[in-house]
Amino acid sequence: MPAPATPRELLIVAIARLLDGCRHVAVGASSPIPASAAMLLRAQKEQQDEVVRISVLGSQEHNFFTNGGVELFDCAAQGRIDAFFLGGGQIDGQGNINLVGGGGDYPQTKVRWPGSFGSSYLAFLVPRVILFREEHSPRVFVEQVDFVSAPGTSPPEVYRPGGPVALLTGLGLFSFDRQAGRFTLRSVHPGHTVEEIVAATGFKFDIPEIVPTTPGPDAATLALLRGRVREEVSECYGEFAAAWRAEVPEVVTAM
Amino acid sequence: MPAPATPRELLIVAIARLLDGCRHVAVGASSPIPASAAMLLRAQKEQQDEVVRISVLGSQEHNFFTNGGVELFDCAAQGRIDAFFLGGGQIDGQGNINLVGGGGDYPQTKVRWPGSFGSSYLAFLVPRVILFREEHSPRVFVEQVDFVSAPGTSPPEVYRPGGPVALLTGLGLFSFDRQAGRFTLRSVHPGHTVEEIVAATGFKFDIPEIVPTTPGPDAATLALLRGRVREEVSECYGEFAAAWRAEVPEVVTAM
Amino acid sequence: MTRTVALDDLVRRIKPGAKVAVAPDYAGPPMATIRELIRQGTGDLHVVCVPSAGMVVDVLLGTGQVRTLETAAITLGEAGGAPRFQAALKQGSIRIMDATCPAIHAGLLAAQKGVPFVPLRGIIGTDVLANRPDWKVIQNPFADAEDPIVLIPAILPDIAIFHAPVADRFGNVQIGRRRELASMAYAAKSTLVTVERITDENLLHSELSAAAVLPSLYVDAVAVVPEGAKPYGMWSGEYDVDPAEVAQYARVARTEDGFRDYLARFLGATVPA
Amino acid sequence: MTRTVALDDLVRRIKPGAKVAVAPDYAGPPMATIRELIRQGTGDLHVVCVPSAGMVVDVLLGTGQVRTLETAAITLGEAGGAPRFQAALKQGSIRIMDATCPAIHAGLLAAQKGVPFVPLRGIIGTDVLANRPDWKVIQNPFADAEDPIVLIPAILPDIAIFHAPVADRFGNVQIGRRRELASMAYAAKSTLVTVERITDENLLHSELSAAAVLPSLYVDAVAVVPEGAKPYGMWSGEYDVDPAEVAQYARVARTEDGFRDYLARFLGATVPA
Repeated sequence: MPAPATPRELLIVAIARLLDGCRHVAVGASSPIPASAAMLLRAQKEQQDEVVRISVLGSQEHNFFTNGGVELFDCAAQGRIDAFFLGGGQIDGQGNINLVGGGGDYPQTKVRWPGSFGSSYLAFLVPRVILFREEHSPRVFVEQVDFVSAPGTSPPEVYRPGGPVALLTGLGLFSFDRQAGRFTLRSVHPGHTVEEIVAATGFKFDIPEIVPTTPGPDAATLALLRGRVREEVSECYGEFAAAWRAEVPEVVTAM
Repeated sequence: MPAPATPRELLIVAIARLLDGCRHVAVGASSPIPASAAMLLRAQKEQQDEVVRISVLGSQEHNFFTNGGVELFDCAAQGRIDAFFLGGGQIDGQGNINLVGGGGDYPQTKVRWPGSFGSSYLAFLVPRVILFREEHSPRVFVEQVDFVSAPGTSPPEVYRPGGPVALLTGLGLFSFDRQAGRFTLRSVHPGHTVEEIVAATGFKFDIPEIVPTTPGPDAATLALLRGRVREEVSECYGEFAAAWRAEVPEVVTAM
Repeated sequence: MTRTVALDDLVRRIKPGAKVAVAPDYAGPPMATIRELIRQGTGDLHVVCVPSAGMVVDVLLGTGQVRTLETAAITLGEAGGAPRFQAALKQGSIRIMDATCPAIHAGLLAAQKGVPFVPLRGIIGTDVLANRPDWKVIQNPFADAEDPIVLIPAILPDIAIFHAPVADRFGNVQIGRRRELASMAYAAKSTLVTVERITDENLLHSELSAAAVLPSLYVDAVAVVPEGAKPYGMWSGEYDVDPAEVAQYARVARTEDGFRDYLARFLGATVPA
Repeated sequence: MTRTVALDDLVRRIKPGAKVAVAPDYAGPPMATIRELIRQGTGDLHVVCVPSAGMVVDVLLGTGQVRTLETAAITLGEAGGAPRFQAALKQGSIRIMDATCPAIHAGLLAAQKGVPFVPLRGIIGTDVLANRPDWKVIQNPFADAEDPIVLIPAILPDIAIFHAPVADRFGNVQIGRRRELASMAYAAKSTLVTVERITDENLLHSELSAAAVLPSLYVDAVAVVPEGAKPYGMWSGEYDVDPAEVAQYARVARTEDGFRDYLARFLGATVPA
């Protein structure tokens, strides 16, 4: 029996599930978990003779662009990117994200984060934007962000083929309803509870009567993860792959 | 004594004079005489330690662009091109040129030429547009063009840093006044007369009291022309250079 | 996913009514693809020249398969005027959308950027503009004084076609500094490329060779057709333009009969394998 | 005409008050140029990050020589937040023009095209837009229904700076597929480049090497500064980023004193000839 899935492996598997059906997934710089998920999806689909393309920004190996940094954004506008990941120093219940700063009056905020990067654009154009933040706390998940880097929803007259579809945290998985502009809790990660999530979340969200536990990987998936995927990830994210190997050293042979 | 300047050599020298002061001259495809003039200017300025850059469209050797066909136009918009050449199936007295067609109703004109190419743009943006057409006849130089590929002048509210400054033909040289929108005859090529030009021109133009003969090249210029310039031209325009060599075979050593 | 296919399969991806962007004479004109397009009789095409064309489009015009032609020019260069282009206009058998080179580049750029339009200087006061009701003039919103500026709407080709020297097994295509080929591909829904040969080397593998590459992300199908640009030349040096052939075409295609004769030979011509 | 000059002469071309476009960490960040800029004390700068930056701009911010900062982000990546950027904002000592990556690319594109603006999708409803009174929202003139769209005005840098692996003796510079470097140069009045080395080969001579080149037409001066991007790496493989150095900077520069100490060492550091 292999070691059970670690929390990070669970996140990778949960994201891979959200990516099902995507042909081209783009991953930002310094995003090892989303990158691992995309690589898992690619490995899984290859077994069904389907091709998944992955662009990892900042990677030499997984960079299929030849037109400079703007190509990712052009590609998104052309409808050639199916999924992208966004995080935030703050995320609120309407799906707004804040990558700029909080507390006090902008621009002299108490906390300053790097800046909006491409979020103010990609959140509009990529069909499947997955919000991902491991830290699940009331300081991250607030009622209303202090600065909108990218809005969760837009009025109907605004051109917006894309937007957030889900929020994954270290505690659970939410879906996002773009019409209603609200999150619904879809599953709770093993070892956590709905109550814990409610307490750690600064915004209101919908809770169905039954909230299942986030399913972990089956044995075949786990084998792929700790074999080929971890190998591929190490090309882009050496330290991440090394830490992962330290946590669960064994490689399981796929059935 | 070298053979006297041929009519084409005279044209080359006349154009080189119009280009004096330019740092970057762009030349369209199939334009051996303008290209020769630009190369003459470059050779002359080199002797004064000044650098003239020449871009010959369609040339492999004299092509400094690496961003596709659009780069010439971007370059012009950035103010990086000082001079360009335009011709026309028709040219009228207001400096309008027609590269599309004449006679009958557009688009079913009696005569159809290739099309406007970049003229509708470059005529606005290049400071020194030189109109050049060897055939000097009433069918070319008309009172009013049948189709305006590029206008000679524009109303003051239209952004227009560039425009025509001169018209050179097989018979003479005109300057163009962008304020007045009129040509003035500046010189008549050797062996031709003002009366001949008036008769061959379908539009009205100003004639100063004294119209000099277009000056030919001095001995040093002629030596440069038949030496280095002809050599350089042959890289782009082999047939043109061969015909030139057949006409005046000798190479004169510069004094 | 890029597929390496036979030329006839590649061309079957072009459907009647398609808007097709065509590479210019100096950047790998898709002569082999056009030849097969004529063989297959795909009609009702909207051809966009990027930004001009020669024999490639003139031959297609002669077959009557073009409904609309959007171009900055059609010319046979030194060989003179394009005879079937001139004939089609005289007969009024095509809709012509006369443009100017940078406007075609601008329309493709708008498509690349996923925006409805881009602005372009110049053009105001031309009959090019007067005959393009699809172009608009607005007041520059950033200017205090009167400042009219033209807006060029996005050109959205269904298909982009060109001939290139090399593709790798992944569908990455070498385009050198002919970046209009990338622009066409970015703008088009689907890009079909013929190449001189396939290489085993991954063209994206080295940072320097990558600079000359259109990534397979934009390339839907590749067919190997040696000498696929002839009688035009390849910028990569495989062969030069054959001016005698272009001149002969220019001469014989002046008459409908002469064109028919030429076409029969042209279609019959087999391509060295 | 491109001149090959000493680094201090190159940097003297940047005048106080200049608008300076700076290459990002992944495309040859101009660390040597910034170091010399700090030495010369050129101040009152308007820095445009293309489209983001790290230590290169954070160090400059720490010296108080930046008046205005236009950027999509400032970050030290894995090493965490940019300390002098955060301090400058807290003190209100700079004017910040928060942007989003494609908007900076769009502004440079407008400059490249010589147009006052280009449109860009997205952005509507963000506080990025709310804090950029220089951006405008108009109704798309091509739409029948309501369709607001953002217009980004041209960004017109006086100077563009980056570090590249190689230039030739004519001033042609190898940029590989880092085409943002070309965009910066097209947009800027003047482009100043440091390189690892000068080659005798004409980089434009071969069609394939030409695809990786920014032509000298856009390059005003080149200075040879080996390791001119350190502690960042070069995409061309000469050296990798030194994460320990960036992390150390991130740590010590949290305090004004720590930054001063670091700066003294940074400025004292001599560059291998």
